[in-house]
Amino acid sequence: MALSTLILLPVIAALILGFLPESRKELVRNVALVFALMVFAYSVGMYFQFDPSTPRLQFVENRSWIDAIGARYHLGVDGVSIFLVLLTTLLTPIAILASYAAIGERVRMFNAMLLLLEAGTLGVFLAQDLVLFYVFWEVMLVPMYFIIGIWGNSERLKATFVFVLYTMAGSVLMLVAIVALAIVNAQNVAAALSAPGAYMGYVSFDISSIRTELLTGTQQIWLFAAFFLAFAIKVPLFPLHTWLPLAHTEAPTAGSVILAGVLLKTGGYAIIRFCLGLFPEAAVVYAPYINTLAVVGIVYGALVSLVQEDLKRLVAYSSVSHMGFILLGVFSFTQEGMTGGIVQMVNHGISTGGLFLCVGMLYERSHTRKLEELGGTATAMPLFAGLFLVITLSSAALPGLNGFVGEFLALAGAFSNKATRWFSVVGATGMILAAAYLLWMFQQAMYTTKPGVWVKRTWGDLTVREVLVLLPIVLSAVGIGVYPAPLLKPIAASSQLVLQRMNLRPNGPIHAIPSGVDDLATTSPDLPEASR
Amino acid sequence: MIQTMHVLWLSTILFVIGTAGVLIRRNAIVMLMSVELMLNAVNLALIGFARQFRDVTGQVYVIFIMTVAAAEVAIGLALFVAVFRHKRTLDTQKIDLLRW
Amino acid sequence: MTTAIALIPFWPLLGFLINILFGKRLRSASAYLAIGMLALSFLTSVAVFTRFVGDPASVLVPLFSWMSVGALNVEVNFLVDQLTVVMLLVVTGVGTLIHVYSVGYMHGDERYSRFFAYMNLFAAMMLVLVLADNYVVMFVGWECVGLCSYLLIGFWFERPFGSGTTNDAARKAFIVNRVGDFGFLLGVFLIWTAVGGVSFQQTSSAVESGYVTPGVATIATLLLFIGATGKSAQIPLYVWLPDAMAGPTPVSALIHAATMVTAGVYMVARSHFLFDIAPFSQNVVLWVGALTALFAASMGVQENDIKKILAYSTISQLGYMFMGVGAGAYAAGVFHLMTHAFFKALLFLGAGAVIHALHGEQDITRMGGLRNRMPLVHGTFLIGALALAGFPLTAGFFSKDSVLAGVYAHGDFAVWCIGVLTAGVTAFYTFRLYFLVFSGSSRDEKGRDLHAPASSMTSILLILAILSLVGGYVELPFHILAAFSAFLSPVVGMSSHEGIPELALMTVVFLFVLGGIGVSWAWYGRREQDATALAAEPANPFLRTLRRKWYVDEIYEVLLIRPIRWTSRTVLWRVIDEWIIHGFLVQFCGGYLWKAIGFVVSFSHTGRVGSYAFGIVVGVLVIISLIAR
Amino acid sequence: MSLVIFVVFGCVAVGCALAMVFARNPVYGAIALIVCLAALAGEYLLLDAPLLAAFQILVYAGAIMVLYLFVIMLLNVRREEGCRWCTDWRTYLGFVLAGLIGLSFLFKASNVAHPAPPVGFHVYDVTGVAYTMFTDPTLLFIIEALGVLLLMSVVGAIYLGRRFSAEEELLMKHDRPAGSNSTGTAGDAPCGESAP
Repeated sequence: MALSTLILLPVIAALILGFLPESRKELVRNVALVFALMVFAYSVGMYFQFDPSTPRLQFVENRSWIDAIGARYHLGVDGVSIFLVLLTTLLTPIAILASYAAIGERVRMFNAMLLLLEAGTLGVFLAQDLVLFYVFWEVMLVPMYFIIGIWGNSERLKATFVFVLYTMAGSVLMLVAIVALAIVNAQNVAAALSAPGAYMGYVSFDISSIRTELLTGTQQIWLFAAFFLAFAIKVPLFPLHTWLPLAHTEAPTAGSVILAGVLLKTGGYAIIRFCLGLFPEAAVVYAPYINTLAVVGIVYGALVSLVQEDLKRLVAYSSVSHMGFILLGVFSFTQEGMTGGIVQMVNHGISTGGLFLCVGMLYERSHTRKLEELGGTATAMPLFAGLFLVITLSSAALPGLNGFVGEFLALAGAFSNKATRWFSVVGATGMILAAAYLLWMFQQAMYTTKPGVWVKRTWGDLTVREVLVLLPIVLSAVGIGVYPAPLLKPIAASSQLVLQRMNLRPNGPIHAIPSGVDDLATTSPDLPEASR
Repeated sequence: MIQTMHVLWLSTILFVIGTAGVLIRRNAIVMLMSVELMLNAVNLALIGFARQFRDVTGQVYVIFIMTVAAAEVAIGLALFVAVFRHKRTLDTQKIDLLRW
Repeated sequence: MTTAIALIPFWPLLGFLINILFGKRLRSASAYLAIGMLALSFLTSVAVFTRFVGDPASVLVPLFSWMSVGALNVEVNFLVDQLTVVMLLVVTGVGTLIHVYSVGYMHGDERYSRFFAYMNLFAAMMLVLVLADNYVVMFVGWECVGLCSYLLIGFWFERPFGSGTTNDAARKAFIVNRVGDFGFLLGVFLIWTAVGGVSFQQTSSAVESGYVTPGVATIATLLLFIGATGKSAQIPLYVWLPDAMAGPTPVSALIHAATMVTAGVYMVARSHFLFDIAPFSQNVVLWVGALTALFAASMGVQENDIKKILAYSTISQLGYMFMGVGAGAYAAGVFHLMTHAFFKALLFLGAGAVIHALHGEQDITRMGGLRNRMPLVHGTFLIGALALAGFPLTAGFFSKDSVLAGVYAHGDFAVWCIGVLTAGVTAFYTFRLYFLVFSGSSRDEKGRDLHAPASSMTSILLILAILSLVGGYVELPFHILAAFSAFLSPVVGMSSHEGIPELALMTVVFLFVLGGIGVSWAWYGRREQDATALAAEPANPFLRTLRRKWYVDEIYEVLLIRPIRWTSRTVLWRVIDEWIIHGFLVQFCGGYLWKAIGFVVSFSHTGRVGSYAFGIVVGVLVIISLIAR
Repeated sequence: MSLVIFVVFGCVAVGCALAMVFARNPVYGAIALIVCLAALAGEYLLLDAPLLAAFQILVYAGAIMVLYLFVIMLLNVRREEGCRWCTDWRTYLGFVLAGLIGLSFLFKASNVAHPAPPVGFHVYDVTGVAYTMFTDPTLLFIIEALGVLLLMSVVGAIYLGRRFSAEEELLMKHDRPAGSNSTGTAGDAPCGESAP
């Protein structure tokens, strides 16, 4: 029940917000914040119950849901997802707190949307059933659509249009693939049980009931492609990224924070969970191409960031660059690389979320995001400058801050695999460019506008609320950077399991043949040695 | 002795005439009447099969079809009246309110 | 002992935290806090040193496991051996002195406590760098000192510098360093994949057991050396160091002369086991060091900014150090590192006193005649200049001689010749600087009203002057004394100088140094100079090229920066991103094309019942034809 | 004997159907359809469905066709297209398509062997039909659904037939394409295009 509670709590909070009077904005904000903090506290409590030594799913809830099509209500959390869950629950109260001043209209709906978004994202990270996953995947889209579409900037309609179009294009393909996978799997299982005709009884969407080893190479290739496209759009991988700058520039601060911090991670997470977990052979086939695109994305995103004039757009393109490290690490198929990729997901959420928060705070004072119009802020806002610098450096992967841990592990993993060594070399140039564009951004935003001309601003430094917004980000950046062991241990264990399963390809017939769908579903994939 | 095939021949001829009426006539009311003719052709076939199989269900379905036809006529004619009221025509080539 | 070692970098880190959080309230106490913290580290280092006098065994201080994933296990451990101790003493000792000097120099600055916080952070990170027992933790210090360098170069971020602000210089420093770090990082990866670990001990034992092939070692060392060229300002990545002079002078003295820039030399000496089996890399180090030494010295000849001259001399002297370590004379390289820390810190701080006295004037064409008006600064600066020029019996003489002897013993006569030539050029430009600043009479109004240096500043100059004089007497030629190399021998081994004509070599070097000083005196010291003539662009094309620093910055700008920016902006962003991907693929193919298709197809949607009826009938026919087989 | 009657009634039905399709005046068309439906009622009698024959006369020929005539006269629709035999391509295409449909039906029907119907009349009276209708649960459900359908059609017809408010009229005028406005203003316009 723990995971259901985690997902339901924000939904209940959103419902409660609906009953509050719209006129009492402070009350609405506070209630939303309190609930978001409750969710965070709950997830932290869950983390302390979490056993980091086992790579298996924990807090599993597995009950029947739509029996007619074999979809189950199956939730669970493991090392891959636990920190993404924590990241989500951490960033949501921060986003709510950050929009206290920025959002003045339809406060109730805005906060409700953020909470629903949290619920959807948590569902994506926890779902262990394809249909359930798809439902949450789409649920996630709707609040984001409204957040950009209602509270966004001037070109918000175009941004929402492009955002929804991109995402839907991928997810529709994924839906087809989900159905195809379930049926193909059922046919395979039925054939393995020498009952090829009556396969409909074996249709199941539960991930654990997908017999990966029975899928043929061609099936894997096609299904992988369909799944991967949906996730690559979300990540976003290089040629599919153009929705991101648009959505980020138009979204309100809180929207950008959640979008960059959490929503992009769903793509990376799903690639690990589904593309690698279900289609390992296809993943190996596709890996060179994906790595190429990832590396191109790293360099390309960095180079394009280098010349951006819009602060938010710059950070958005930097996301393209940073997310490339994730895919590079994951598709290096080494434990270090995959762990690095997952850690990088968490780190990117923290650092880029923090960058967007800083940009938002700057925007609230300056009402511009143009770098050439900014500057001269550091003397007026020394505290802000300091925190902003830490977050910037964390994004630039300075050792001792969180960004380094992820990028180092991802690159090291990619380097240690001979097949991806050169990708790692090229990808490492992204770290040079990251320093270039991030420091340029920081200088333009915080120091001086034009060479030799010193503009003194009179903006007030951070308020207590804003400090409270940034402090968790900065503290976690330093904390993860200095002592990442608590993260690394469960993540490393789970990524090892992912890789083990990828290599585990028995060629013989299925041994303990289950007698039906339910038996298949309860055959835990967490016990590959026992069940296969 | 009337064979089922005879009934089907007649039914088909009537159906063809009805279809042709729907396709070639431009007057909406005549088109609707052609549809009635097609329905009747189907009714005829149903009755023929009911007779062949000694199953009264076919006849029951004919009653249903008649009911549907009555409802269809009521709505269809009301629509024509409404359309005529502000288009002053029932020429289907002239009425393109459905376009875009 | 282990706790004390673990606390060495902790004290300045604590000082940083207190100063950055509560600096505004501490006011002037922040400086004393910072000094106290670093002094504590210095005293600890001295204690560690005394332990090593008797017991040569190295000490490993395990702290905690940092990153442990699969085959990669990065422990944060501190390794203290003789090499570390030397670096510890240099960093904390010179660092403390410069901290004390800064009290007077930075007095009254708007961000006084911030300065000391950054300085302390730098010291902490430099200590992490030298204490690290593996390449990854070393990389942490390596990058973080770069960060501190960035922060301190751009400390007066509102001040203009060159064609931009100090912040441009700071950014340049960080990015150029990052280019080097790129190589360092890849080198670490390669070592990890080859060795299976990243610690120095694992690597050296892997090398000893023949587990690392020379080919891998060559590539790894070359990659590491790319990092060293960035951090230690060697060709081709030296360009940031002259610009780094935008920072406050104590920063230049501490970071850009005495400690941080020598990290590359330290790293090469630390990785000597890898370089030893990669002769090609050693030659690369040797030649890059030699060429950098000469090249940078040549640029110092026509420079007019007092700090930039010293910056070029730093690059040049770093080149000497790399010559030493490249020739396998690690002890000589580190020896030069140490003496250089003394005399270059002295020169920078002396220059700082001059700049301070002249209200921020840095152009030597507008100085002059300070000999009598600032006698103490003049005296100490002269000692520093002599040491830099390698005048006999100063610290610089012994160490430079030791390096050149090592190079000669290694058999690289050409490199030795470059080194000797560079010694002459060094003597020339050092004394050009000296004569223009101190001899003659003042060439500018500002010189009339001097701002006397605080006694804290002058006392530091005195201490450093003494160190520059006596610091070299730990290692004397002709096998008289080899205390320094003997001390380091457990780490880097001994290099023998047997069978080389030491006296003859020394004499040649001395003649070149004397020649350099003499030419300098003939051109600049003998008679009164004209400020405008000095500042004017030289007519001689060679000298003009030197004045323009061989146009290297311009070449980098044209060949690298502009193409990258142009490609990024025009090709990648505008064309590929906005036109091709977003414009063509998304908006055209995804949007307009489908809209157009929809528009065309919508004409079948006539809105007339008749055409729909046709459609229905055709559809029925199709269905029937499918069913009715 | 019954076959002869069947053919006679069939000829009447087909003839009237053709007359309905080709009549220029919708009133004549409607009357032809009434006769056609009545002939079909006769066929139903021959095919053991007297109840349906009665319904055919009562509901179709009686109620529905009266409704048609009523509307035709209400709208004063007299004639439509200018040509009797339009040499329009869509006319020919309509015939071709309709013929194809018929052919495909016959093709399908003749492919199946139809067993001979049982000899002699087996008249299903009201009881027989009603028994089946009200005992089979599926059919019962359909009856319920049809009840709702009829109700909805009544509501719809009333709604469509009511007098529009001024605002709605304005709205409709606004929506109306400019072209049809000029041609459709004549008070006593015939249905369809006026004769050339």
